[in-house]
Amino acid sequence: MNSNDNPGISVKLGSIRLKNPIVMCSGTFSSGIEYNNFYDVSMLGAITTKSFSLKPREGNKPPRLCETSAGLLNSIGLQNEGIDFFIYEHLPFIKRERFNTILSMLGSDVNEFSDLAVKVRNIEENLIAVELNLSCPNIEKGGMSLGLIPEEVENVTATVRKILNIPVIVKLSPNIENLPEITLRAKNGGAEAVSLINTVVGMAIDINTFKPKLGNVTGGLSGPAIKPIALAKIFNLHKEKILPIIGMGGIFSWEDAIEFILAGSSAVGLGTVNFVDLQAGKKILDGIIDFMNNKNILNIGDIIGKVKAG
Amino acid sequence: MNSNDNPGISVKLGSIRLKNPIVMCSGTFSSGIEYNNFYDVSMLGAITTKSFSLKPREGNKPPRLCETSAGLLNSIGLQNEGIDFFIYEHLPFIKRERFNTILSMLGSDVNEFSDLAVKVRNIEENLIAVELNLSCPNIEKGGMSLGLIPEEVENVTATVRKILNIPVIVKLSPNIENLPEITLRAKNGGAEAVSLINTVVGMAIDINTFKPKLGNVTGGLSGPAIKPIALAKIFNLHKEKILPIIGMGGIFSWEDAIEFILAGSSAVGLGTVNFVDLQAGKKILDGIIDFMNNKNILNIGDIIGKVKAG
Amino acid sequence: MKLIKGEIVSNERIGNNLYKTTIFSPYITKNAVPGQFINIKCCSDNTVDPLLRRPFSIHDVEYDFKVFSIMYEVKGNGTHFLSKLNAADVIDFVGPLGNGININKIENDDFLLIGGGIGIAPLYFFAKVLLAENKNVFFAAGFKDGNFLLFDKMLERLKINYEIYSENGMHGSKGMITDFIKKRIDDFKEYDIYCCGPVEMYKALQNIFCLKNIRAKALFEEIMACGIGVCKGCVMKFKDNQNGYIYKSVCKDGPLFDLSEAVFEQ
Amino acid sequence: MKLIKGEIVSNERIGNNLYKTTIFSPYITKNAVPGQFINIKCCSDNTVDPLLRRPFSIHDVEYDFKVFSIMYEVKGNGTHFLSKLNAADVIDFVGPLGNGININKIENDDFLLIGGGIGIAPLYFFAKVLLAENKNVFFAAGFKDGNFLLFDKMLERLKINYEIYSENGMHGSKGMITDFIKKRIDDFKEYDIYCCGPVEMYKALQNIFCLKNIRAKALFEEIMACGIGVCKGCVMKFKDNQNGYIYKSVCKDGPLFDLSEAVFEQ
Ligand SMILES: Cc1cc2nc3c(=O)[nH]c(=O)nc-3n(C[C@H](O)[C@H](O)[C@H](O)COP(=O)(O)OP(=O)(O)OC[C@H]3O[C@@H](n4cnc5c(N)ncnc54)[C@H](O)[C@@H]3O)c2cc1C
Ligand SMILES: Cc1cc2nc3c(=O)[nH]c(=O)nc-3n(C[C@H](O)[C@H](O)[C@H](O)COP(=O)(O)OP(=O)(O)OC[C@H]3O[C@@H](n4cnc5c(N)ncnc54)[C@H](O)[C@@H]3O)c2cc1C
Ligand SMILES: Cc1cc2nc3c(=O)[nH]c(=O)nc-3n(C[C@H](O)[C@H](O)[C@H](O)COP(=O)(O)O)c2cc1C
Ligand SMILES: Cc1cc2nc3c(=O)[nH]c(=O)nc-3n(C[C@H](O)[C@H](O)[C@H](O)COP(=O)(O)O)c2cc1C
Ligand code: FES
Ligand code: FES
Repeated sequence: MNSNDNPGISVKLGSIRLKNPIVMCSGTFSSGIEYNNFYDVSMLGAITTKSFSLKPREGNKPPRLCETSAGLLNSIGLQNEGIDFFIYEHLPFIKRERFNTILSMLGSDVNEFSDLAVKVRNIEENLIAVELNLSCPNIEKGGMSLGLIPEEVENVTATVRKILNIPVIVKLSPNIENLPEITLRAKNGGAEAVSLINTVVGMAIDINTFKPKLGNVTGGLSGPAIKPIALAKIFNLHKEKILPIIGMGGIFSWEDAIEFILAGSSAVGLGTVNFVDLQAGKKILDGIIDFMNNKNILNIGDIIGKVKAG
Repeated sequence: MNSNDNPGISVKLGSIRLKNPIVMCSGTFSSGIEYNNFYDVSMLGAITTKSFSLKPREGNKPPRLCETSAGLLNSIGLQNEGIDFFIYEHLPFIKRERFNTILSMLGSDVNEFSDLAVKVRNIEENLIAVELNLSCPNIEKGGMSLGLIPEEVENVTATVRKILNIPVIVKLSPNIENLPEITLRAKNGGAEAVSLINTVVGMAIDINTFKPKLGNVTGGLSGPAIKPIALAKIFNLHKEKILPIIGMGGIFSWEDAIEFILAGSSAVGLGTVNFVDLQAGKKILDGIIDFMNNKNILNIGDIIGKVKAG
Repeated sequence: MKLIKGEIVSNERIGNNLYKTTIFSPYITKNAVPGQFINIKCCSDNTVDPLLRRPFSIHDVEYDFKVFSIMYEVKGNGTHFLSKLNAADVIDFVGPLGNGININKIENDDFLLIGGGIGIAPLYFFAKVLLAENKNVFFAAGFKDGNFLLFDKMLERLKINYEIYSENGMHGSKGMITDFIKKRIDDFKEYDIYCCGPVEMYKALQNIFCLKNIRAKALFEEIMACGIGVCKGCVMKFKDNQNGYIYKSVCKDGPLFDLSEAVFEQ
Repeated sequence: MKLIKGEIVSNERIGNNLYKTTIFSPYITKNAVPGQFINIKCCSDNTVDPLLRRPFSIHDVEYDFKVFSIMYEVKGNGTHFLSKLNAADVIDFVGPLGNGININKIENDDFLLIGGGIGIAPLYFFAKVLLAENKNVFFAAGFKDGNFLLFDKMLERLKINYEIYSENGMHGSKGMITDFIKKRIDDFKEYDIYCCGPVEMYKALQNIFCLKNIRAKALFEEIMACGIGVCKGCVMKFKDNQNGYIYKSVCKDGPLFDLSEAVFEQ
């Protein structure tokens, strides 16, 4: 059952090789240090850090969370202590414990991404890849808005790609129509994979106070509620065969993870589930391995995108 | 508690006047006849019929339903017996029982909409309005695809508008980005209101058979799962002040209905809830009236769009 | 059909993951006919898991006590919820739904009921009602294993002829009930036949009956949303002279259909 | 902090919608300090309503029996689920979480605890631990009505001084506990003060303490997702010399903060 002994569970996304397809989503696992209290998180295929910007960001006005039916609305607004904090406070721990880390980068324009990349270059040997967050619905500048403009996606990706020697992943939003076009641009810019989906724009209102339940008015919806939406987006994008996909959005069980793989995900991202099941990564990995054993699937790669549709 | 005695609960959407804001969504209430077994559905503000096309449509291959976390995926594919069936089989009952009916019309192009409108003209005095379904994600031609093209929306709306003497409502999809533009086109074409949202594209996969759980592969997601998404779409569109909105998407309780009204819905559409609570229309109406009494709201119109945001 | 809040009289575990829930309802006992079902809300108020109601066949009716029962296997959250209910709890259901049989129109005297697994649940109600009309009923049932052992007693109490097969031999004879039917089919040629079971059983029976030109009726299942013919979500494909095939709603046009007309894909 | 499956020892209804659940856990009893909380999964396996865990303060610890308890009001689906659990049921929780107090660092001898409504739940644990250290503790509590009547007995068993007010006079004296504090504030000037209650109470206390330049600590609540400082969802605004204000996580930086530093908007 130890995944390290199981080559059939490793996956490749472009030049990115993960020892297993379990990836922790950005913003829901910090850098993995807290969760290491609950299981050895170095067993995970990769941990995507929360999105770090050049300077610290204070994030949005609270309240920042609101539970909806089978969903979670958040408007964190990418509060983070800045890239230097990651480098000096988190990285030593990560190196010692050998976490497989994907660093999520956030910039408000191509210049910030470029400056960030210059800093990251010094530590890139400790990272599997970087992920460019071009899809957060919770901030005004950068993030989402950059991700809407095909040229910007290509431009930002190419800029980061030139500075770094490690693979680049682009995180995409479900709130746009032209996913294939954006993915193609990411590919042209040199990205080796895309992460899909970020949260879906949503809202909730307190009927007693007439105020939005989130300080930022709207927020991003995650959790089981969005799972069918994520699957459809991934299925449709996978058909285009542009780039490998790290699929995410509402995965709560190993069964969900298999659905995402069948729909076309080369790796699966766990987000909100970590809040509910603090050992989700381990449990879902075990579940996938058991499933493969029961179904005589020797290589997880054999079932990526193998949904029988049409 | 009888809504007919309560003028404060009536709403106006352009020239459409409803005695209360409860509207049944298309496709989830048929023409109201079955539900009349469970309560007097003539009490409802309006019943939107299932979408009728010129000729009968057989709909999509089963399975057509799949439950997801707090959501329902459907790929009915607009099975219907054709407009003549409505006119000869449903209308006599509707007239006798005095249902407040909005007829949902479905065409694959402007010509079918035009032919449909010609037939509807003969019975229009029995209808409050017609609703043009330009947003079904479950069919290849017409529906959704027409609703994506701004010119087509204006063209179809104007065509139907010219033939009929009753108000026209356009039903919009959440799966597009440019809702304000489409709404403006609907207005230019002569629409007096929009219905928002239709179902969100989604998918589910059976991990034992590797087959999609819906015969049509993808389907439309409805129910509580999509409520936050619907609220955000309605809130954002209402800000533009283009046309009044019939808000729908996951309303399951009177509290939900109030949220939709605060976000900017002049009337609220009940869909999936009818399957679970067969008297939902009556209960939600009662709940809204009690809320108004408790909060001393004399006129429901006073709180439309009154969320305190920004 | 009505929306009903019915009190649970008893909830018994009668096998592994197998339950029988008995509910007080004068309306159902008065109106329900064999083949009909009820659609139950399987979660507490203000919760949405599971979101939709769950359909269950009427399994038995005790007219004297104005109670009826359902028999079910625990599969997921809905049936799990039901299995945890206690006497005096109240459940919210709609019924009776679907077509079922019209006793008054039944002319034949001999009946063969063929049940597979939990499919015996509705057929038991058929048997009881037919016997009350002094019909001759033969019950053929097939199971995987011994989980339905109690069923023999139920049939013996009805005093009818029956034959039981199970795949592993733990219950009745070892083998498939469809093989029994195939072998003995000529004895039942003049019988009215009603079946309820899994799709694989129906495919086998279609073959057997087709060769002998025998007509049979079968109870079908589909995932349902409204349960009252509104949403067109529960359709199945049936042969149709005009268009080759037609989609019919299991909840309203069925769940009882001519077995020969059902089209099973793959 | 650990992920724990703990067995319920008892689940008592102690008022209208008010419950006390006692759980066996050597780990919690050994490690928890007053002010800390646990984060409980409030639904069955494979269900998602409610989706997130629910945080509850540690209310009492009985070291001899290795059990601890939480006291809570039923508000929604999560607390409803808890209230229906029985002895021997197992719950899944994470804890102890948050900062709480560090007993070893406490130097003062006199303590004032001010609780509003369910806010008394964590303060009771404070009282018990402080008494064990031979401190002098005064408990001031305010309620809406008589729903917490049992609390007098609990305090009497601790043999400490206390004062209780209720808005409708059903419990203790009639009036607001904040008015009592205001009147008597000079008596407590040298005390260490801990408060737990609703925001309105905190606003009133901030005014009272500010005028007298008294420092107090308070336990805060925010909706939580992770409960372990990862998501930055549970932040509150606090005064900060550098930037004017700063967002701190209630789950990790708190839930115990300086009351004077909290910024309440509107
Ligand atoms: C007319 C009719 C009568 C029925 N009578 C009985 C009966 O008497 N006894 C009995 O045990 N079962 C009966 N069923 C099946 C029963 O409805 C399902 O087992 C039940 O809905 C499962 O719900 P769940 O939440 O426990 O499981 P879920 O978690 O919803 O599903 C478990 C499995 O059951 C399947 N399923 C879900 N809903 C249905 C459905 N409506 N029909 C068929 N399969 C479904 C799912 O696809 C899945 O494979 C009947 C179904 C129909 C349509
Ligand atoms: C650190 C901490 C300690 C707490 N200790 C206790 C305790 O000892 N006893 C007790 O009765 N309650 C305590 N609470 C509050 C308790 O967590 C909520 O009452 C509970 O989460 C409500 O869950 P529900 O599903 O029943 O209600 P819901 O349906 O989720 O909500 C009902 C109401 O409670 C509010 N609410 C939901 N979650 C929280 C939350 N995390 N914090 C504050 N309000 C919330 C909602 O906004 C809503 O107004 C504590 C909260 C925190 C943050
Ligand atoms: C509290 C929270 C914070 C998040 N922060 C980030 C972030 O900093 N960067 C990012 O790219 N995505 C962020 N996300 C999005 C997740 O990485 C993920 O794409 C999304 O939640 C869908 O997956 P899930 O449903 O499994 O949570 C955040 C999500 C949540 C719930
Ligand atoms: C089974 C089903 C059938 C539907 N059929 C139609 C239809 O014929 N025409 C239409 O405009 N919308 C149709 N809809 C969409 C609903 O009218 C509504 O917009 C959507 O379900 C969101 O509301 P809800 O979450 O309350 O169900 C259908 C929805 C469902 C669930
Ligand atoms: S379940 Fe809706 S038509 Fe049968
Ligand atoms: S709840 Fe996640 S940081 Fe506090």
